[in-house]
Amino acid sequence: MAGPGTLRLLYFAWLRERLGTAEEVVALPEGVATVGDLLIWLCSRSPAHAEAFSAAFRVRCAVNQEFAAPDAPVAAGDEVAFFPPVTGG
Amino acid sequence: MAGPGTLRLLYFAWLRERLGTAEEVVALPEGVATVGDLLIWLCSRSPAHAEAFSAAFRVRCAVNQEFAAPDAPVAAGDEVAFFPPVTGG
Amino acid sequence: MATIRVQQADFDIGAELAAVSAGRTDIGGIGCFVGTVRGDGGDRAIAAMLLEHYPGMTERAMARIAAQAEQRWALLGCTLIHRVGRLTPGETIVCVLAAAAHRQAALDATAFLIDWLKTRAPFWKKEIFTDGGEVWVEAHATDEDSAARWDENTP
Amino acid sequence: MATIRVQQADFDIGAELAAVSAGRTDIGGIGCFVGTVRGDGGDRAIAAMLLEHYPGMTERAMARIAAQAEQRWALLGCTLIHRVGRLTPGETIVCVLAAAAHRQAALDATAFLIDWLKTRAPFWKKEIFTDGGEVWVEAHATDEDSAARWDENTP
Repeated sequence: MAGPGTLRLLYFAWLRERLGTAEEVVALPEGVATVGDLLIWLCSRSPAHAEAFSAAFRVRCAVNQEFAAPDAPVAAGDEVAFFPPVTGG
Repeated sequence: MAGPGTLRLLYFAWLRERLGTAEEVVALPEGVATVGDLLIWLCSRSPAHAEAFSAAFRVRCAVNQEFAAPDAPVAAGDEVAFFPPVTGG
Repeated sequence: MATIRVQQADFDIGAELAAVSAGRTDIGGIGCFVGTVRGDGGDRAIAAMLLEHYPGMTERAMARIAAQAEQRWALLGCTLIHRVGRLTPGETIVCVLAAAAHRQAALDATAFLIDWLKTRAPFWKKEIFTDGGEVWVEAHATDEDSAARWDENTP
Repeated sequence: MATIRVQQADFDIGAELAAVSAGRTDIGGIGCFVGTVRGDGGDRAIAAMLLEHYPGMTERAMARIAAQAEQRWALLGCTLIHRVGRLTPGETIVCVLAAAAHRQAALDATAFLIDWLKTRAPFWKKEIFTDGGEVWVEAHATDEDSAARWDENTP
């Protein structure tokens, strides 16, 4: 979990490689209440972000280590992870 | 395989126990050309045979170590095995 | 190509798995099923299970079952081991392994191998109870149903 | 109750099978699936597979998958082991075990465990080729289909 008023964002696999970072802590952006809101905000940060998050395969998300749909709520203190569809096994 | 003019008969599991024998060599009975013919002949040998071969579960048969239906041919020299439905594994 | 064994002795499943995949890099998945002796036969405690078989025909039937699986699923490895004689609760009775390039083939072939081994190979089980009684295990219609599904559906 | 492990090191499947059944006489069958690294990625030879995961969430997801299988099939034992890091062709990646009183439950639970592990636990694979190139493995729609069948059909 992140500190007060912030979100901990994690990126995995090719999403991590494209963004050039595995983890960052950001202040909870104004107006962001769901995963979908957060995705829109992330895409607005830079053309590289927009391209990474709209890549051929839909990006998946987990909030506090549970899979989350775009309408899942996010709040300050959450750990939010983005990653490609999983390919283990 | 049995010798000339004879059949080698094998019995397994409870069929072996009921008949009191695991194996015998018999002269090919006259008129016996199929597994079904052989079963009828076997049942005629004694009340114990008749009871064993008509037991609750249908007796299965193999001719020369291949599963065989009642209409499968038997001939002198064959090895014919009778047994209950299999229960391995 | 398949490994077929009928034996009284126990076996080492880890070693069998290693043998199937040794030196190969084309296998993506290995399915495995291990059957063991349970200690309860309804309401009577089981002291031992006696496994009888038909020497000669048994190996022939097992080889045929393995050959069919190898052909249907293009298996890269296949092992069938069945124990015979007196086995006690907790001991292994049977082991089947199927190796393939992809997981679904390995899993389907594993189910096929044990389904057919239970219904198309000449083995018979007798339960020996702790009270001294003994009963031949009866064949289950459900086993025959499980086996028959592989007749109709070719993968 | 289930054994859940995420590790770089290899594992001994025989020992895992023995651990599941140790001291028990209520198990009738154990199903097992072992996934291994293949050496061919289409037309390019694979030098290694790199397995990435999400520490914390991975164990949580695996525990949930195991708990669902234990409940659906009344399992008597369940083991999920997934390796991470750099693995070379022929090495094991993953192993699932499911022990039950009867064979069909063990086999069905085994298929369920690997289907869900492949689609509902946060692991990602990257293929590293002998020519120096590397490619993230893409998710297969067929894997999602295999996993989804367990949503609809309760055993």
